[in-house]
Amino acid sequence: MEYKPNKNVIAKRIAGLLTDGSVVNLGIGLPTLVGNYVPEGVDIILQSENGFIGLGPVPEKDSIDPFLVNAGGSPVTMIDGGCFFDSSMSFGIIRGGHVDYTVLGVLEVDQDGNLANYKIPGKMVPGMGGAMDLTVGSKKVIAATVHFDKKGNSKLMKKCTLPLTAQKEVDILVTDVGYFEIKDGAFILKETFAPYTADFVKENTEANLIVAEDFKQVEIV
Amino acid sequence: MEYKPNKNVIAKRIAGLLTDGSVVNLGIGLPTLVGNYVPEGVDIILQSENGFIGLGPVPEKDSIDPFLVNAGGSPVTMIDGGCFFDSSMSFGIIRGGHVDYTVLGVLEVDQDGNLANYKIPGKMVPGMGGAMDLTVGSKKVIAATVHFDKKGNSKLMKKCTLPLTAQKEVDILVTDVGYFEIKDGAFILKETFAPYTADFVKENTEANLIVAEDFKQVEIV
Amino acid sequence: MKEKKILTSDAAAELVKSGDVVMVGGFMGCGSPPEILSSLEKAGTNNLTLVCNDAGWYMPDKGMVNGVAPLVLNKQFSKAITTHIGLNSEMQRQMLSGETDVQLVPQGTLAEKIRSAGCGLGGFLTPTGVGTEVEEGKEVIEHDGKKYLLEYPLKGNVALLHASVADKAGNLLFARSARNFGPLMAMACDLVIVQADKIVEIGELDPEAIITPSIFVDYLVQTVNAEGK
Amino acid sequence: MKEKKILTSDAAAELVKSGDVVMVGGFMGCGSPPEILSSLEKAGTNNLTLVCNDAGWYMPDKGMVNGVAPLVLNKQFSKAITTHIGLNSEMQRQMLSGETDVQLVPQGTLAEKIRSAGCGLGGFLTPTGVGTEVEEGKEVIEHDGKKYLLEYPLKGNVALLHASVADKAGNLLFARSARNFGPLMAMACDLVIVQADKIVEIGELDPEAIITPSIFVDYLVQTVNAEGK
Repeated sequence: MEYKPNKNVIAKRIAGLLTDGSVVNLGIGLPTLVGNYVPEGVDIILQSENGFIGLGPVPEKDSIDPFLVNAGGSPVTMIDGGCFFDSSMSFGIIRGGHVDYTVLGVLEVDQDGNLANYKIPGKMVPGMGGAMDLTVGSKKVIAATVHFDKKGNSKLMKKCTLPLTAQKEVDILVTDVGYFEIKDGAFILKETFAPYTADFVKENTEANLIVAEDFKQVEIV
Repeated sequence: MEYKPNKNVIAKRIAGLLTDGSVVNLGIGLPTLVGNYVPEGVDIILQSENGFIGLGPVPEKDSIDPFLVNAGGSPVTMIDGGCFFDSSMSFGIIRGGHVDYTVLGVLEVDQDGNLANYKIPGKMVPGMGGAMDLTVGSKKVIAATVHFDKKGNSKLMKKCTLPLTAQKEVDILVTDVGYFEIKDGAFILKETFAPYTADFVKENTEANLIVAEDFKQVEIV
Repeated sequence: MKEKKILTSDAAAELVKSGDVVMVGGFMGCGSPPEILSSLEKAGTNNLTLVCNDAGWYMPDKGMVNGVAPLVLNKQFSKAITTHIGLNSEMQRQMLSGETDVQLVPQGTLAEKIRSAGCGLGGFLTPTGVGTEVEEGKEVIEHDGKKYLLEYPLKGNVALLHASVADKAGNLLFARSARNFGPLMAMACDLVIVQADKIVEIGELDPEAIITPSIFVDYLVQTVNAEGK
Repeated sequence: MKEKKILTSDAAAELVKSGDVVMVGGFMGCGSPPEILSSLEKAGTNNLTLVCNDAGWYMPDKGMVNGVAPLVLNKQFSKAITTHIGLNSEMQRQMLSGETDVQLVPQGTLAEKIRSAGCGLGGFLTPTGVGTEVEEGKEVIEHDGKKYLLEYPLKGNVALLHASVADKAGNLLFARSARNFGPLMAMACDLVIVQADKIVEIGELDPEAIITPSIFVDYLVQTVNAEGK
């Protein structure tokens, strides 16, 4: 079976996990794509950790507001019913468990739910920004990543090697191969995305892997 | 020399201590009177711990706003430039040292600057309200009391006997007899109010008392 | 953005269960939700723990009865965590007689305990109460030569609040000094019910002026008899 | 209420002294005061400690340079306490080479450290950072079966902020997401200087909508070239 990275599959599946009325924080990069695939009839509220809820779509070029940016510093809009607040309130919302889902990009994630996504010692030192608070504080943490790194190694690790963003906080991992819950020291395979199969995942995983009783292969369109 | 209680003398002298532009919190009761005597040309900002700065005078009967009350629950007004906030901000202001003067009523005050003003065990249990935070957090704490209790005992004590509101926080004591600084375990007599003399204070004080080098008798009109 | 359900005050009061920790906004009644409290009095739900700045006014000789005072008279609280009960003689009586377990907390500490719970903090260090009875049983931590008490968060099951204006999503504005503990309690309770004097469409409120974001609010109650303007 | 003095941005920048801890509002430049920062760059004051969410944008190939980035290039900071420097390659270089002592702090923790200082708290317990490098050298306190780091307050000498509107007393409004760290820094610094795009008379702002009370503000600077609306 040939593997082809596909970020949109990841974004689409994650979008399907978000419940109606939930408060969601989407990280910069891949997680941002999730916003494009939220199913009709599901009304989510996007939180932006730089200080507001009600994040809306990217503005037209001629209506950019220099004072309304997302946590990546890019111009955005606000939907009706949104509101602004300061950073202590923003992280009060995050740390206080008032964000239902946070979707984060990943450098490493392991079978214990540990996450590393902010630092490669001596090489990349951007800083953790809001990622540590988001990972610790959100009700459900969803990690999003392509299934294999550039060398072809599975991203499902036994143990993270990079400095951690947070300890044992990741609940769900969605790759372009499958959807996993992380529980009791194992990746629980809930779905593969056609054409990938459970066997394909097993063959390519060294970490603890359990195929869920209700496992199914699904088609992501 | 005969003693006659006079609350207005206390309020007048305290009003004269407040510097132009300072932020002031006046406790309920006697301290509230201070607001009536602020000299012309001195512009103070009154903080009300239930959630605003810019406390203004008592409203006319026909313009009472049921949602604008002071920390005693009585209707007040707001001056231009005032603003409202929640209780965590209000006590952030207080605890953070952003109130320059707090004026508090007193059950007991001693030579170490200890203050008791919220409780008489088994008898009076109203609760401390904001008094503990105000005493601990304000830059200068001014205690206001008539000089003698109903039994004729001086209110200048060696050691408080009632449960403390705060430890070693009172900077200034103003009675209807004189104005004292509290420092290094003693009441420093700065002024007496005519007709009272330094000798009168000495004769009536058991606590450590020092007459300041720049002591003077003044007339409070 | 989704709309919040609008309940009658009676239906709202039914959501409060015996044994609940109930946070009630307001400062001497200013900012307490009179109609929800009146319904809760009627419902008679008891064994509640009250968290409120004070116990309201209860000075019947002066005709002053407001805030949570009627529920105190009705003996619906078995416990109260509050800063001041000086204007409610019945609460004082219940405390002194041991009928109600009243815990008195400095006002700034109470505000911060509630905020801490809402903000996911595990506690905070405050200089308030050091060297007083408030210190008893608490950990004292010294830092930079100054002593602080370690205070822990305080969560609630239900918050009962009063807003001047809500939009249908649940964003809130509060009237003048009626704001006090409302925005903090909204963050710290599982269920947040707000009596609003005015309910407007989503999008009508200035997003820079909103005090409590909609995500904290579960139910709205439209005030029937607005007492203020 | 007294009016605050209005300074030119050059005069404001002169109030910043070598060695100062300078808190700069803004998130990737949004909410930083461009004209005060430009004057401070011109003044060249150095050996400063920067406290800011980030180091601004410095991507010269894309023409993106904003926030505190020009001062980083100018090597005015010997130390920086910040959450993210990923958009400023020069700051990363200075950190990796050891030229600048950069301390990276989780964003919620930085916000809370500043608020703690402003609010007179001695610190707070946060779950953020437990089991990570952030934990190193910190006290871990367990409560109710959960681990927390004890974090201490962070004070500054000067805050440099950007407001959309100020009244002459110093009450502030902030534009949309430009609010971020501004209201917190205003509480935590000895000297607070605010570049305001618009300055109005005392009494013109709605007292329920004011974000930062006048009592925190020392000086105003009137924006000369407003970039927003």
